Amino acid sequence: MALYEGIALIQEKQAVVLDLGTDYTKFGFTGEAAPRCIVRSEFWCAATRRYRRVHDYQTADELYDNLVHMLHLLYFRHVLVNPKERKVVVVESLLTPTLFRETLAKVLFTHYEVSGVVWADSPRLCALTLGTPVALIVSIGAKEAEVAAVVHSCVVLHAMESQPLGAHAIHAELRRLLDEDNDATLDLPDLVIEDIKVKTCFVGSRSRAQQWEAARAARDVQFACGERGRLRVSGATRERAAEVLFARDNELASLPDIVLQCIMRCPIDARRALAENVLVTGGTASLPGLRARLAQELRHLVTRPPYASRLHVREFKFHGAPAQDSAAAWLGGALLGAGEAGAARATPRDVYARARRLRDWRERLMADFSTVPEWDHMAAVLTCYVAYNNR
Amino acid sequence: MSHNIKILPGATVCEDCTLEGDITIGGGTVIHPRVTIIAEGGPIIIAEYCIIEEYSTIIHKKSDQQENPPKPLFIGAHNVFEVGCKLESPCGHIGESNVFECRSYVGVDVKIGSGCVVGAACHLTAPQTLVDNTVIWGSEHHIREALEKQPSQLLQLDFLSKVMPNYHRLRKPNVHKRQSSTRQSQEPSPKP
Amino acid sequence: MELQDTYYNKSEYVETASGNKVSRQTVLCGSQNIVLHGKVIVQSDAIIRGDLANVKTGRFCIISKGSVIRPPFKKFSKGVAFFPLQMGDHVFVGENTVVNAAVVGSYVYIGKNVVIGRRCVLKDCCMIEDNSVLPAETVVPSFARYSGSPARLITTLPEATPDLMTEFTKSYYQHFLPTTVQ
Amino acid sequence: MAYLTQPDYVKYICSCGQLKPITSLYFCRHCLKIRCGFCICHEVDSHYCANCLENMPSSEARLKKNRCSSCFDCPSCFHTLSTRATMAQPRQTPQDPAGGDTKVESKQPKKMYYLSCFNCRWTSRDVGIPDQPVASGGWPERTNPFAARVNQLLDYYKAIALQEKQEKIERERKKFTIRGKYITLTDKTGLTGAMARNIAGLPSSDSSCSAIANFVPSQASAEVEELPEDYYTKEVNLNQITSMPQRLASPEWQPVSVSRLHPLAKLLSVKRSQRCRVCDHNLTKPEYNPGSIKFKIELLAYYHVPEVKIISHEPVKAGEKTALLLKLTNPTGHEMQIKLLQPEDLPPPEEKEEPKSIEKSLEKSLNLEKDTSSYKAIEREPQYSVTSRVTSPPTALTLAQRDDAAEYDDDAQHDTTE
Repeated sequence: MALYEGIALIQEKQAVVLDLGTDYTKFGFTGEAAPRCIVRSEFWCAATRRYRRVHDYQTADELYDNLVHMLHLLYFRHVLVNPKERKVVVVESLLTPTLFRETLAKVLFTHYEVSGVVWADSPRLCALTLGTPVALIVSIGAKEAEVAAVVHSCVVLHAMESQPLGAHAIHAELRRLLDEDNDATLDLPDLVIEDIKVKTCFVGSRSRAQQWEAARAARDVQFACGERGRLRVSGATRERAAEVLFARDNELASLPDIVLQCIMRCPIDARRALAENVLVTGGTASLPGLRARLAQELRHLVTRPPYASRLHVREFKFHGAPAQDSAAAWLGGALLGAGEAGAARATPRDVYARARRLRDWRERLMADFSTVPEWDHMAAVLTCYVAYNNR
Repeated sequence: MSHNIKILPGATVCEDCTLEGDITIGGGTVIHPRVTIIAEGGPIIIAEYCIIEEYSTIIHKKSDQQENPPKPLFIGAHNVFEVGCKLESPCGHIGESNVFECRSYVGVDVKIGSGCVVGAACHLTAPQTLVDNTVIWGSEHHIREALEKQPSQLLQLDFLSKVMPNYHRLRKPNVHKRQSSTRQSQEPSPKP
Repeated sequence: MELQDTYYNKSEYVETASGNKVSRQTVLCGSQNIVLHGKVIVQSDAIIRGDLANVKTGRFCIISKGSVIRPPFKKFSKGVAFFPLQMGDHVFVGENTVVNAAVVGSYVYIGKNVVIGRRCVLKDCCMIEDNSVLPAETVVPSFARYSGSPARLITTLPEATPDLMTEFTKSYYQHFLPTTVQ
Repeated sequence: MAYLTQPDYVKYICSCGQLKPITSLYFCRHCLKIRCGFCICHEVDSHYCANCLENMPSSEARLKKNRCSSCFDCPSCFHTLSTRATMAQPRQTPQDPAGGDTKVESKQPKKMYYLSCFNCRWTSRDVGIPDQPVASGGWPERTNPFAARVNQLLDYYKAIALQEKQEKIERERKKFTIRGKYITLTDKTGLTGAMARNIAGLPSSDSSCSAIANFVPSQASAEVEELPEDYYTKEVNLNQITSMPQRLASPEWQPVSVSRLHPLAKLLSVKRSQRCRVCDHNLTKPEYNPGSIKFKIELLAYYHVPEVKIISHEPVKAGEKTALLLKLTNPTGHEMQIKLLQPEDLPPPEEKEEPKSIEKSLEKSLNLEKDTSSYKAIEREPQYSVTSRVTSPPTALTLAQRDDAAEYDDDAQHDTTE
């Protein structure tokens, strides 16, 4: 009986993997090494005659419509498959609003009539791309930086940290600095800001940031900007735009701080392993010099209060995921969905049709673990090879 | 407005054009119908083997800080002005082998090197200098540097200069020797 | 909304036996190489370059003011050849638009201030929005709606586009009337 | 065409509650209901390349990752690349030993091809791709730098899943062994496991074991690549750095430097057919030929539902009556009776339908088939704000059928309200 099930699953068509980010959407097939497309999460809205962002919504109905349009674009313009025939692996943050999840489920199941959906959280998927039992995932996305510890395929939920330190924070800072550089309120569109960031900005080393007045400033750049003419992007701006991620105040809410706090909240026996298995991912992680700076900051801050006394970790080691920074979580989804295990974990359509809602991880947490098949399975996959590794 | 239009032998200039002021048109250049060239701020010199297509406008604008005698607007050889493009310049120098694509606009304070392409419908208004082999395209004015120079249009010129006399009334060349070196001394043209 | 009547000065336009209405203020170069297949309107200051190569339009085409229809050239190793330009039925070309295409299919709507690059192929039933730029050698597939500079596919057209275009060009022709009292 | 160039003035209520212009509505002949793009099911009908307009069978399209084999997009501006020919004097390559007879041919200049963009003037030579002797393809392909590692990971996780499954089978079999003797017999020979694997077409356990055994988890390193010291002082050449769209156009590589841009094989397009979700009949089905604009099935509302156009209207003033001139057109070949109603007089959606469809859905969901009840969820109340009231003529209007004989059917009825 079980065997025939297996055959059916193997012969099933490749599932699709959807990572619907705030700025960019990654979409492709399971079992492939990279997404088929990385496109902006926006679609052409005929009524307003402009591109509309999926994440701009007021009501659930609006979000429903946005998602329908976006997925139509993805299925019929980029990936060119019938939605009905395939299962979907949804890569989501653990902090995705319930409204968003529920609406996405509704769109997938009722509008696109997909046969099943696997809901997978990005930290564990990122860990899958490494294959290590313990990993500390620092994912810097568009809106937020999230730090999550994955220990033997479980996210240490109470240790999870998140701060609004993503691309949007850098954009806001860059916007401010550019206005200063050019002595004008430029009010540049987001895309131009992003372009300036991508082409000119970088993260300087810690020593430069410390005595930043003394350091020789980086070169200015004259950025040609369409009909606006040329903008001056000073060397200071290039270097300091991303400094917001590392700016410390009393709340200890900078990027290195939340990494350390996450480690600190984890079980004591996992801390050292976590620090030695850091994976920095997310689109913003591709900013030149960011990884190096984060490493320097971590090594420095851990020797300072409040961490020095409570965190006896001195060494930090970093992984490189076998994917581009922005697609690491997606790749995890592609790996997960490729095995038959992934397909087996899918919420089938008929189950959804009956219950009309999804289980949230908070519920799962309350529930007895063994009764939740999804959770159980994931744990099994990893414990199994942890056992092997310990052999 | 003094009309002093010099057409060198080998140039093909349609009659259905508006040419005003002191204009020199080099040999081998083809000017299609409905072209407007106005030299109000000083002479315009168009070198050899240029193509100026329909509805193109080249104006040598008058400006306040004009030198006396006014400097000519010199347009190098092998430039292509495609349909509906507009070039306004008080003075200056346009290099060689540039392409001004359809409906492009080059404003007053733009200096253009050689081998550049101003993309279709690009409006260059801000003061800037285009270095050699710059390509500008799109509504966002993307810029890149081309590896190679723009290919010359000699073959097209050849064809046009053969075909156009069959269909159009042309202005006759009125200068029979090359004298572009002496022409600087001609009377200043600005009208009061 | 229904189209409003457009009036023209009767003395300005020539109406041919096949119902073409051509302004006298146009530049039709090499008119022996230009074929307008009937009920075509060519408005003032339009240029059709029949001298470079043949230009053929279908029925019910509208070529608006200031537009330039210009056969494209292609370079070969031995010389340059201008290609004939073919246009299908029920094509609308907006004001101040430059058409350098090789083929324009039927039921095509080209907005105003558009640049259609050399040797583009516009298949039947497509739409280029106002102020777009189509770079040379673009192929616009059927039912595509292009916009921007450079123009990109933004959305698709409804399936009934052939009928909509037919109705539009026909009613444009019907509403293109000479001024009665002067 | 006014529908495409003007805002939608007249909107129809679709059976799902959406307000749409008539051009984006369909009419299901089997349900006799208006449908719209939102409440029908879209399906991929055929794949084709929008540039060369060649069809590609879907199996081939899947194999080629939905990309055309002969057309390329510019990696710099995403416009279609053109193939250009040049006459190349073959270079003297003395270091090429395996060219005995090719050298004889290479006396004459050979035609060589390269790719070039007419929009931004990018050429394949810009990034050092050698010219090709054939016009179509042969362009070097790149492999994903992470492909090998990703395959390792895939094998590893598959192996784990398999192992786990086998353990499960084993466990279950052990339960049975107590009861049956035959199974114990075969079990001793170790047949069942191998047989089962054979039947299932699964790889033998050895290979899955080796996949697990040979797997090396990712190694973390303490060293992080730092920016080179001259990074700060170096002049930035913006023309050499790629933009975000340029990077994301090739998700596998995401090149940072312009010199790493490669031609992008053109993504295919699809023709879509559309299907009514309730009765599963096709509403539109395009012809297979990519260049064709014809449809095999085309059940558009435009051909079945009276069209309403506003001819003219006066500015609306509070408390006053103004004139609104409407034009109604009957597109069908049958006479049509039309009555104008007030919004509140609209008959509510037929209640009778309701229990029937639930019954049907129950039946269907029991059969684990398509579940119509779920689709009910997306029906909405139509939303419109009413700022004025139209006084309509009380009589029913009769629209004559479409007169195909008249070239210009302009004789639709006009109706005025005051």
